[in-house]
Amino acid sequence: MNPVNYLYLAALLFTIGATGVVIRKNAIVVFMCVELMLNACNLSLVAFSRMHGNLDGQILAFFTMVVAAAEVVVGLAIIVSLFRARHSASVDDASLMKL
Amino acid sequence: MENLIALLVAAPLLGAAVLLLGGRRLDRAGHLLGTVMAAASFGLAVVLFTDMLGRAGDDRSLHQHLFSWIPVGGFQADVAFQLDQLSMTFVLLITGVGTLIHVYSIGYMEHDERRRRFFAYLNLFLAAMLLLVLADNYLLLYVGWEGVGVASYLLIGFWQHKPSAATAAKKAFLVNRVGDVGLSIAIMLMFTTFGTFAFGPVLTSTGETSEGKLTAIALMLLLAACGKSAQVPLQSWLGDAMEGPTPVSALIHAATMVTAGVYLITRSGAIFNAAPDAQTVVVVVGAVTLLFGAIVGCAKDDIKKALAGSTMSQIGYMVLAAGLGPIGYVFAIMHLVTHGFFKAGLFLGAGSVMHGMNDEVDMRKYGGLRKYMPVTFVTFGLGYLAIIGFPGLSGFWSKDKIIEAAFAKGGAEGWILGAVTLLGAALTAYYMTRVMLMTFFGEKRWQPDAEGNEPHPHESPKSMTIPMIVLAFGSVFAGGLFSLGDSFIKWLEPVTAFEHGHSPLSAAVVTSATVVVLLIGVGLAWLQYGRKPVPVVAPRGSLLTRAARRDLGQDDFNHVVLVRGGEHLTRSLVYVDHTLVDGVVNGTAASVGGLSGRLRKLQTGYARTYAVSMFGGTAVLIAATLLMRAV
Amino acid sequence: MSLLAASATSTGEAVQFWILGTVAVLGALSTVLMKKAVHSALCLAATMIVLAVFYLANGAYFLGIVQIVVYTGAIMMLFLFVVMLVGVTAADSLKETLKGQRWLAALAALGFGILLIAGIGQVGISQFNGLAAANSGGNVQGLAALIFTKYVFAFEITGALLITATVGAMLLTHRERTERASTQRELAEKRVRENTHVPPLPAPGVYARHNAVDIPGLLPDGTPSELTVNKTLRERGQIRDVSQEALDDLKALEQRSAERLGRDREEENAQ
Amino acid sequence: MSFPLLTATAALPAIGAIVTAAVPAARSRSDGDGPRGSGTAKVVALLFSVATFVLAMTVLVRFEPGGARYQLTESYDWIPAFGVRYELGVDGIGVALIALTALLIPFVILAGWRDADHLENSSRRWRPTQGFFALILMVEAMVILSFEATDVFLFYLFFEAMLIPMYFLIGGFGDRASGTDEAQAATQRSYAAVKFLLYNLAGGLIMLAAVIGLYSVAGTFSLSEIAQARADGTLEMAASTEKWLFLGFFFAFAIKAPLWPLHTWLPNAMGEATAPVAVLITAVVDKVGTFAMLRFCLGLFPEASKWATPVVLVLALVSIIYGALLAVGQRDIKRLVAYASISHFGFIILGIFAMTSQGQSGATLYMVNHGLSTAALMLVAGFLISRRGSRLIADYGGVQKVAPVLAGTFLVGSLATLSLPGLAPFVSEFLVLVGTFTRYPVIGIIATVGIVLGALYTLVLYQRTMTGPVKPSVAKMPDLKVRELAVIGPLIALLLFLGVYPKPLTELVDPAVGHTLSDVQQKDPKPDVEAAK
Repeated sequence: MNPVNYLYLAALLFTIGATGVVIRKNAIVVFMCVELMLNACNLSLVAFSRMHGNLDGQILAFFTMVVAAAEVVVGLAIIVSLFRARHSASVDDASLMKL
Repeated sequence: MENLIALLVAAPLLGAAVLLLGGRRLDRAGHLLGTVMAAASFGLAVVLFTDMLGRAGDDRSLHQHLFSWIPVGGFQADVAFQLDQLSMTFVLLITGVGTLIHVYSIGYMEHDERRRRFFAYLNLFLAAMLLLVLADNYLLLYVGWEGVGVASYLLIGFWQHKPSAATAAKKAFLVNRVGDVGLSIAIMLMFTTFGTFAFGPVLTSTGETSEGKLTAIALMLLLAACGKSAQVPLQSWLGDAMEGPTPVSALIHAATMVTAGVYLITRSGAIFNAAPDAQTVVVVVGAVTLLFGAIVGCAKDDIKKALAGSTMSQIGYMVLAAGLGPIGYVFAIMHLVTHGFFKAGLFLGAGSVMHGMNDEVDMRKYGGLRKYMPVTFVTFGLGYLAIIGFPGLSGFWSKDKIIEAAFAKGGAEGWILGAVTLLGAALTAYYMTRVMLMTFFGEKRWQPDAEGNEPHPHESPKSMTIPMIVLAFGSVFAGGLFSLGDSFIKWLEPVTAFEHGHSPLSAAVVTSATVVVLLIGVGLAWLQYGRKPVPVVAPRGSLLTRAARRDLGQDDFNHVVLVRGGEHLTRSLVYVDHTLVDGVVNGTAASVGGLSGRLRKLQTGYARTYAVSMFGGTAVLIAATLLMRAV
Repeated sequence: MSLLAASATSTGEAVQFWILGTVAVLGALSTVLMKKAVHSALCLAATMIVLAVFYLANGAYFLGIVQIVVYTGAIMMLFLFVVMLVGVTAADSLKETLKGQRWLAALAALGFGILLIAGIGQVGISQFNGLAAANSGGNVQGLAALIFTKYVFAFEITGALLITATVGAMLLTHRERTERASTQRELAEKRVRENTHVPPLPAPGVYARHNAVDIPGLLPDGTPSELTVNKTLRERGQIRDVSQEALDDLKALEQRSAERLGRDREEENAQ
Repeated sequence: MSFPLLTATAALPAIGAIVTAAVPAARSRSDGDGPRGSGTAKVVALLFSVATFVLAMTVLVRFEPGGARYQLTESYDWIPAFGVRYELGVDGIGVALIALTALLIPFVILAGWRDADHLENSSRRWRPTQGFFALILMVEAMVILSFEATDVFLFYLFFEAMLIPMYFLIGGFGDRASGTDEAQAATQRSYAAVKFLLYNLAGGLIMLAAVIGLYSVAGTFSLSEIAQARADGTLEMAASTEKWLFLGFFFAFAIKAPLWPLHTWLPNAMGEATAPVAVLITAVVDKVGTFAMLRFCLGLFPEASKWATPVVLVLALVSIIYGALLAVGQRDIKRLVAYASISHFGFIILGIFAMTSQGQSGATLYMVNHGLSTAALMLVAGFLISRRGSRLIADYGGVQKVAPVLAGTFLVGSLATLSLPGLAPFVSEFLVLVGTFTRYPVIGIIATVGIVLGALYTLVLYQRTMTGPVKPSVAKMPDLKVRELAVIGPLIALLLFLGVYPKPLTELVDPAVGHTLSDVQQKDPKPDVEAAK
């Protein structure tokens, strides 16, 4: 097997994640799908690292994780405050660009 | 001596400024100040005149350069004065008659609360008129030209509370403006042709350019003259201008301002001499106006309007004479001066009559006034005799020369012009006799007005009668004085040039013909108005009479074509501006707005809609990248 | 290509890839398609663990462990935490409300996926280098050497990012209490002043079949009164509406009594 | 480095604006209905404007008409990355217009002394008086800087920036509505303000594109450097590029000026704004447009200017006639003056593009004189309107009977507007006509029709408002007050002085016009008589 298969897998997962972002209404699930997309990217980065034979790809994946962590923290906080204001976690309810 | 020239203008100008700025404090002394200023100007003119007489004929022209006015590149306009015999003649006429009319106005305007302002305007007029005749270039002349226009505007509309006066003032200014366009185009043409518009250089270098150019300049000058001198086709304002106080009519619309056109043509003689076609037009205009004014004058019942028609007609004589070239210039000016005397006298007489008749102007409500106001009657009568050309009086000398000159034009033209001038003389005799008979003879025809005030005709105060007497003297003797030894011709010849016309008829024949037509005219008038009583209500009259009462339809034409047409034009333009010009802009804005409204619907506000478009966009980007690689 | 280049991995890894890869895809699909957020979260966790294994298989030992500890352990727990906070049973319906969204999503997904995969396929890499050399001094040491030298700036900045994110999250969720909490007495006085609910709120389950806290009491006309249910339950939408059942029961009761009365009347008539 | 006089002249009103805006709103007076202590702000604004006038006069004195083309120059790097420099300098035209601006602003402030009063108590707005006068001073600063900038980018900046205070002046401060619905007036006002802003922004943005285009062609924004490059022959500008750039600049200036058919914003803006602000628009701000045509269109794109001349001349001619005809048809005093201004701007543009020394000197003089005459007419009209509370001509009649001084000054303003000889506008109008006539006789002759129409609309206005029987609604109208006389008296005096003795102005302007003409490589046509020799 060739490590390129990991890239195919990553592409597939990314697509699934992106589709999820688009079709789900629950903000938390949307967020999870975003995480899925990030993970798919990480997988491809790791695979690249292996294919190139150096660790830079892994470093990038590492940074992605850090950024993802920060993003999750802020994003979930937004979801919580949105829920408080609207009593709903549906992204479609927040369509007025104001609270 | 030449340094005094500016003072001629400055004195009345100062008077006007002081009177206008001085406010109510000057109300009591205002008229005296104004009169003194006019008199000062006259005194100065006399001083200059005596000085001028003391010098040789070709050394009489004085120049005074005050300052450079508009220096831009090759365009050099100076404020500079030129006093030669022609200007001198005018200066004396203007300041002399002007001062008399100032004196007259003291009495005439005595009960008007705005008398101070009246004198301010009169002074302003004198200053502008003097500027007009003293300027040494056309642009400065233009300043005076419009200046007298404004003064005339202010004075015609002096009783502004009367809508008719305000309208007449506006009309006079507007019609004059049309003429002014001619003057400004003429100046522009001179500038492009000669590079200057000062009298000296322009008038001496007419030989260096083509006749076509000169004809164009001359025609434009003629247009200006038509405006100011109420010649056909720009004559319509003069009749309405009689809305102004009578001294104004006497000074501006009889003696001085309206003759400015004649001055302009005479002054520009060199140009006209070199443009025979233009001269022909001048003669035609003069001849037509001569008859036009006379016919209108025959039909009017308003004493001032009848006199206005007469003025128009007499200026027609002058213009005609000026159009004849060197054989006529001198006589045009001579008639202008004598006319200044007798017409001012007639107007002042008319004013005196009105003064005694509660401002009634309809001659049909006069009658038999000779008993009530003898001084007025005598002075008016002398003026009357002068204007109809009674042998020996002023009008006879000047008018007779013009008729002679008209015949001397030569050829068929000469005969036609001669016939026209003779016809004009007959008409003059007719309508002036009519005025005379209706006013001073016959039975009294006045009745109490609606409020029961019956007019009590009385002689006017001294301040009014004295100027009338002085002018009557002028009417009687001026012409003879001028003709004595051809003194006037010799006086003006260095400026205007003079040639003796060779008339196909001898002078004696012309003179007797003149006397004959004069008698015919007087006789006809007497048959109609002297023999039988004058009806108080005007009869319907013949078609010509009715047309003449309506100024031969010219006002109707103006109204329908210019006023109505203009109103429609502006109204439709306002509509166009609002709907079309603005509409295009607003339409663009509206269509952009509409498009945005459609596009706005794409922006649902749902994050997922945006996400899907982003997703699709990424797909497109990838496709594009792949395609680029494939290519 | 360096000398270390290889063209295929071991068979064991291939087997592992195909089996776990299937699991990962299924997990991802379930994340998207599960109705309840909790289930989605669990499925995502499964996928992440599979990915961790793949990281290990690719020689990214440190990342593999971090994936399990930080991602699956911490971040996914955070997700669950929020899911619990927002409401476990607040299931969002899978019914699509935006017109054409599904079709567009499907089109975009298909286009995107196919193009991406086609793109990868087009590159056609047949050889790879392997990490043997890079990992020779130990994966963690290798990473550390890079992080603290070449990427030290980025690393420092991530620190700032994390701090900012923490502060941001606090700001977003923290609610300052700007006034003293009202005492019970004050609340009671306020109710009297405003003349709303002067007596205590009605209790749940009144006139209903049950008196459980999540069943609203019925109003005289048989409709449920939401006031009777605890606010928290109300906001979570966890009200069991029994009004219809109750009305049906009432109807049945009336029916039965009518029948009985009718029978009695018939009996009387028969007599 | 000598004292930066030009910067100071522009900075003083800007500082004045800030100080005026900062004047605190004093407590209400005890009697309750007087305006809250806004008098200080007025005095401060007036003092600053007068001080600016003094500085402008210093500029005028220090400027040597026969000297270098741009004088009193200042130059600093500003954004070196794009070669933008803070470059100031004035030529004779600029000096004349700066003097005009600095002269008019004190009168505008004095005339608008009570324009914001009615907003003080009746509205929730924040310190309207301070705002009104601060905005006026701000406009002054921007306009002066536009006249001074010799860097194209710098000019563009101020050209656009002056829109902001103007927008608020038009939209925020209207006549005190009496009889008409205040809400409706506010709607019309904001419509006018938005229209003004959109028109001018549209022009400005197109000009920005042209400015950037110019930079990409010339590599610099500096006028002097571009002129140097052109003189050295190192400036490579294709003919088509030049035409496009010219159009971009000209479009913006034609809107500002305004030239038919881009004029429709002006009547709205002038109609809705108070009279002093209307004066500010037409006498000061719009002058930047015509000034910029002279300095930038002709100076930067000489060939394209010549290429466009026939079209521009025809448009100017249409403006003259069209503006005058529409003025005749107006029922609103201020709109009438606005259309009259459109006609006058037609004359200015005609003079500029006739490309003769008389035409361009006349156009420059026209800018100054039109400023004075329109200010005189419009401010008196404003005094009139403030007395009766109506802008409709039909609401007046017989005013001269009750307020003779007002009527008299109005008449002088009217006569100046119709270019009566003896008053300043005549000199400029005649020069423009002569300048046009020497090169384009037919256009010159048609333009003289404007003279007649000018008399028509001013005299009709005077007749309808001032003469005739006294209407009851104006029967108790007071005559001009001392403050109003202080505004109008000097203006009239200046109109008279410049009409009789315009030489100082022509001497100031002539060398600059000579430079512009040499930019476009045009010489005055020779008179026939000389040409023949």
